[in-house]
Amino acid sequence: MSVKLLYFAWVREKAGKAEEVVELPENIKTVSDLMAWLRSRGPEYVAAFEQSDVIRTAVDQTHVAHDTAIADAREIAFFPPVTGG
Amino acid sequence: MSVKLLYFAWVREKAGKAEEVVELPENIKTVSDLMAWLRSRGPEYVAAFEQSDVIRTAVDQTHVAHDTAIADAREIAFFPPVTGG
Amino acid sequence: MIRVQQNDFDIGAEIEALRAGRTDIGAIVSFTGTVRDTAPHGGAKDAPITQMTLEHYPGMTEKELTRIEAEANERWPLQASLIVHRTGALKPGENIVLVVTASAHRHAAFEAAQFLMDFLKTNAPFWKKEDGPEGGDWVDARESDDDALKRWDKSDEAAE
Amino acid sequence: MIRVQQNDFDIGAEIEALRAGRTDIGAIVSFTGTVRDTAPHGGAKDAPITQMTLEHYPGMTEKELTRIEAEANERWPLQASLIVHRTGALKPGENIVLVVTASAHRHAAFEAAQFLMDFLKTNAPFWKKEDGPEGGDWVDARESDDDALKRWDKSDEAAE
Repeated sequence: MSVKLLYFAWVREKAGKAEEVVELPENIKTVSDLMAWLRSRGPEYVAAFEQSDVIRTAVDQTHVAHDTAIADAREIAFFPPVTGG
Repeated sequence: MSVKLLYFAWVREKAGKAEEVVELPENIKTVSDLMAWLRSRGPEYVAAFEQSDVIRTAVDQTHVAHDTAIADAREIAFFPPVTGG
Repeated sequence: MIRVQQNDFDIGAEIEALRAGRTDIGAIVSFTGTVRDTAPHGGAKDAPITQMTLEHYPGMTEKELTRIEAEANERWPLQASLIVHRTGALKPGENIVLVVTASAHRHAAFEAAQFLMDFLKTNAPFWKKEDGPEGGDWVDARESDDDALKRWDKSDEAAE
Repeated sequence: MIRVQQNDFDIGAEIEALRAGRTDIGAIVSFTGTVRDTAPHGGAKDAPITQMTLEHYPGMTEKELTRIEAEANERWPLQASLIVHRTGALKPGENIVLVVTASAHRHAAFEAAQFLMDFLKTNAPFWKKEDGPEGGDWVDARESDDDALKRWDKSDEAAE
């Protein structure tokens, strides 16, 4: 499955990119799986996803929990807790 | 004792005047005494002070209760509950 | 700062004057009360109104507004505050009252603005008369305004 | 109505646009969030800031703000509402966010404005970076903002 990943704020800075399109292995079922897989891809991802419990996720622009299934997702975003307003 | 009386809103309309200066008899000690004395002065005052429990009073521009002593007051105002804002 | 005036006020200009040149403010809340074209006349029925007349007690009004504003500044860390209240004849849609509060934090600004309005509604000597097709009526004070005061009892005050 | 923009907004003009020609509004509340010149950096120390940069998630931001505004309009009888949020580089004293609510009654307008801010603070995908003499720091989310949400739990909601 091909999916677009977006990174914001310090997740973006640590990952060294704002977005990318990746081919997900079959065994990646949830947001947590995806974060673990990303950490395996290099030190910049280790740095970005080190504090994985702090990172928030949106699947197709909707906030989701880490145990959410990502089947059929087209766009998955990772970011720190929001600080607008 | 000479004191200035002020009337506002429907108290003013019923009393038929916005203000007057009166000489208070010696036996008028409290706001309640003053309202009773005013009612004795004519039908317009009876109309104005009929619902005396609804009427609010300020002595020298400070809200007071009806049992407040009015000794040394220079200005006493009678009005309905306020409705600004 | 407090002001009682017949003329209209400019909400944007008042806020700008309050904040001009300041960089210590984080939150500005404004409340504007306006004349509605209908009003509940002492019951469930809504009556159309064509004009509202605001009477007040010159001297005491300013004294009460000053007292209320001082109380708000004592309770919340405000960088600035403003109360402007109009008097005289007003048409539906026109401004009646403006309250502005500025603070470092939003909860203080919001709470202080609500406090100012709740106290103004129950303590400042203003009286509204509403004119409609069937004549004029003095507006009755509302119990809900007295109830609104209760949440500001010192003992109930939430820690900021 | 919601808007995300780099340009500044004019508080007075936004309020006027919202109320223009209307005589059914009784209460208008505005909240403006502004950039402060100091900020607590994850602790007690206040650090001077020279610039703030607002990053956001285009697309999702608009979706979240629309959702939050719809929720407020469902909970309170609002005649109008507005959320404007800026992005990009902002200096101390500049506007960040504007929320305006208009209702027949003041409690609804006040509560809806606070609700909008509380939900925006915790749900809308914006991130602040503060630049100071010692470099830039992403602002940490505050627990107090999460706490502020709790009072809007449906079960606790006070009757209007």
